[in-house]
Amino acid sequence: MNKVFPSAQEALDGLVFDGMKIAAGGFGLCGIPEELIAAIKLLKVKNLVIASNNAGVDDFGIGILLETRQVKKMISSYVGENAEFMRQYLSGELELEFNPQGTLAERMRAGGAGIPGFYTKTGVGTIIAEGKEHKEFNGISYILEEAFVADLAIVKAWKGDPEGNLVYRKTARNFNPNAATCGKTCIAEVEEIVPVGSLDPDHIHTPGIFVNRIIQGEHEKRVENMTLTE
Amino acid sequence: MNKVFPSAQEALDGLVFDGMKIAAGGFGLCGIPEELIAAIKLLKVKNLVIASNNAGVDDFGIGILLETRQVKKMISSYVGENAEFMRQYLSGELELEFNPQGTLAERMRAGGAGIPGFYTKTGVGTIIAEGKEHKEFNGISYILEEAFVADLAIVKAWKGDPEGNLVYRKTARNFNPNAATCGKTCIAEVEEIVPVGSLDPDHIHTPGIFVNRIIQGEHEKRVENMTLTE
Amino acid sequence: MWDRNEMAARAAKEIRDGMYVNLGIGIPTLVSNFIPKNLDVTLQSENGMLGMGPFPKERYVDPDLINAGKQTITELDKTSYFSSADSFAMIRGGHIDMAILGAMEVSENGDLANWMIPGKLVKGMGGAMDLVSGVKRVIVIMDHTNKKGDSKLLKKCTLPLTGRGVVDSLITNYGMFEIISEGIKIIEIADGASLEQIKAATEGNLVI
Amino acid sequence: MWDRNEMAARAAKEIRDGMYVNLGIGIPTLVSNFIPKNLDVTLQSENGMLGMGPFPKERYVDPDLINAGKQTITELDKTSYFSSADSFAMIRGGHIDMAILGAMEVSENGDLANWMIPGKLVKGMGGAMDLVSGVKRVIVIMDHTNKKGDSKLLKKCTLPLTGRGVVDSLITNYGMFEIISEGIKIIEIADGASLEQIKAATEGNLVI
Repeated sequence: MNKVFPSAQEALDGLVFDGMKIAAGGFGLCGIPEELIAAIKLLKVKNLVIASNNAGVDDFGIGILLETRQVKKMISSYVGENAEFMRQYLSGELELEFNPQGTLAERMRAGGAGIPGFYTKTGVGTIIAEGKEHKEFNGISYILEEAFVADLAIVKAWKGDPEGNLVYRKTARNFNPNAATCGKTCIAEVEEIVPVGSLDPDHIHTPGIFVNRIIQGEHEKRVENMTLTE
Repeated sequence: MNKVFPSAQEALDGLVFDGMKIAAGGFGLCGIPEELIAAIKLLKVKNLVIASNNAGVDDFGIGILLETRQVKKMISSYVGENAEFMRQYLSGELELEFNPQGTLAERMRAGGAGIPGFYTKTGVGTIIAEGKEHKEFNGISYILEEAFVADLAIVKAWKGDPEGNLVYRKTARNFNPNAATCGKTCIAEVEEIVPVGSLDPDHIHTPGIFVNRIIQGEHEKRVENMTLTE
Repeated sequence: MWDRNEMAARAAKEIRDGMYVNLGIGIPTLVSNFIPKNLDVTLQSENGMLGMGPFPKERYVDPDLINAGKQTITELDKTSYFSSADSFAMIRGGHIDMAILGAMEVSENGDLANWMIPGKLVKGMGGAMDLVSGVKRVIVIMDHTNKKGDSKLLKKCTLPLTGRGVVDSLITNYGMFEIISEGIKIIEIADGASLEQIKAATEGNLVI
Repeated sequence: MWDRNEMAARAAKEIRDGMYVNLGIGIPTLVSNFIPKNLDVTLQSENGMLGMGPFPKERYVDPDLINAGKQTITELDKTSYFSSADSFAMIRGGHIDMAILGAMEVSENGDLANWMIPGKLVKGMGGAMDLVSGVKRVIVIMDHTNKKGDSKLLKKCTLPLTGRGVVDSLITNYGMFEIISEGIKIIEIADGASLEQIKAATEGNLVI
């Protein structure tokens, strides 16, 4: 199978529409699908609902879609790095649903795994639990969290092959494998497309079945918080 | 950290007791913890409750614990290869809880992941669903399945290091990574213990945190169903 | 009347280019022999493999490489391996396009029984319940009648179910059928079989 | 009175050989500087890493290698990487021995507030809610009072909670405390601090 597309914009062709739900991989600015985000900006789709752990910074990552007011709602665990986000949120222009980080990751995994809901202790007794079903298991209280299914998943990997098999690098893996599974369609951008057969089958992180389209990109890979020793 | 033990029997020291719950990796006779099963037989613990996809054959795998009547109950998805199992089950000596294969794997994962229960469509409308809570999500009916937590997980990997990091090989991976997470303690047996640092950190399947003890073993790796081309 | 190979060949005609397919044990395994070479089809094996290759020559037998029927197999360039939980996440999550399975009974509303004969056969459902509830299209291959000549296409299954309303299509020695809301619709009659034969051998409601 | 480093050093004394530990952002990050070299401790970073190494020299900076505070870090021989879902399976499943976190308020029954000031600070809880509900032992490091001199050890938290009854131990500039069923038990008083000072600065029920 050859799932390779020549560019992010071509890979997005026919897959974007106003009001769509998007799941994006990445943690902070690490392992984010830079080119796909940039292409979504160019395509000018609006009212996006985006599940992504963070919202980028003002001029990079998901942040660039906030700048253009393309985002209606974010589902995130932490958005502290984005001043424009704060402004839009506090002025009521932007909806925000906070999910605990592990709950967000598990909601994506569940969405991809045909599990419509799961119970977790995370958030019990907090505002996160308000309005959610509570249930006891062995005398301990848990809340029901529902799966997240996206119209489109956008992920960034290190290497990929034309079958869509993906390998991630270090902590740039993060939400990407989980996001990849929960999209009705998934586009992966990679640093290098390698020939089929060159990835060790024991070490493929995302099997090709989850990936519909794949592009090779140029990645800035911006460092958010450079911290050095000495 | 050095989690290496000299033998299966020494690795089991202090961890086994009558009536304990065990989660075992393996699919058929592929990727089973051969030496740990043999050592459990020698230790003569009784009334075991074992979650394992299959029950081995009469003289290999979990089958050897059935022969000695050490097993009180099996939680499995398929036990068709074991005549002694059939005999004990049909005569009422052995309890059996059938779990759909995916439900069993997910129950183990959930047990390791702090998820006490999850919903699945698998088994709805069948005897598997009897007595289980039903719940609708988006108009579709699902059943609640509960996590499986074991007193001890026994798994087989290909390579492991003294930190307990594990790498599996081909389809011998199967239930092993899931079983490893759901044990209060986990013992891994591997074909080769390699020095810390020799496994690629991007390609470790089971991080050492899940493994308490590790042994290097000699594995028969019996083929259950040799099927050749031509 | 179709034999085992003809049934498998008919099932193979349902497979489209680019599909991810799971084949059950028995006749469904034969289907892989009939997939046209020009189609790019990926076979999933629920014990944790995507991209299943053919059976090996003897010198390539690897005990760490088996399919869900515990048969020795080979890998391909595109192969990937994963855990059982990940494999069934793939299956349950609806990522597999088609499953082709054997059956003991199918009802006119698509109920499937293929895992248990109470008091007789205690083997287990394996991955069948997950497959039928998760895979996009479920095709059953089975003989139209049992050894006594009784219909296996029933109004209502008599055996414990594998799934309720899960069968989409059905291939028997008499032909190809589809489960629609009105019942079992005849799509194709096998060479040498007749409509009258099918009517006589089918207990469930036939739609002609 | 302990300063930031002394609080971090006191927390480090709670760490035992062989532990898996998650350190939060801020003062908790300093704890790693005080873990005795003879202890074999493994640091988890919830963005998907076990076996976190120190900050890099400039030439080893790798944008693909950051911790949960988005700081550049390094790997060790024992390091492994995994997805966010797997990372929180590890956390939620109780496999991490200890989490050391910062806080805004702690109540006498161990409630923790450390993620939100309504109308003011909208950053998010990140992984904090998962950590406090999943990790075996939760230690909080914070100043005993806020800038206005009001106690942060309260009868009841005023801010939205991160978790209910989740704090096991507490380290402040005044000393080390444990949450027991009767309230906040004094374990150790910092050099230069007095019992009277602690009493005056603590709103929640103190157990002496």
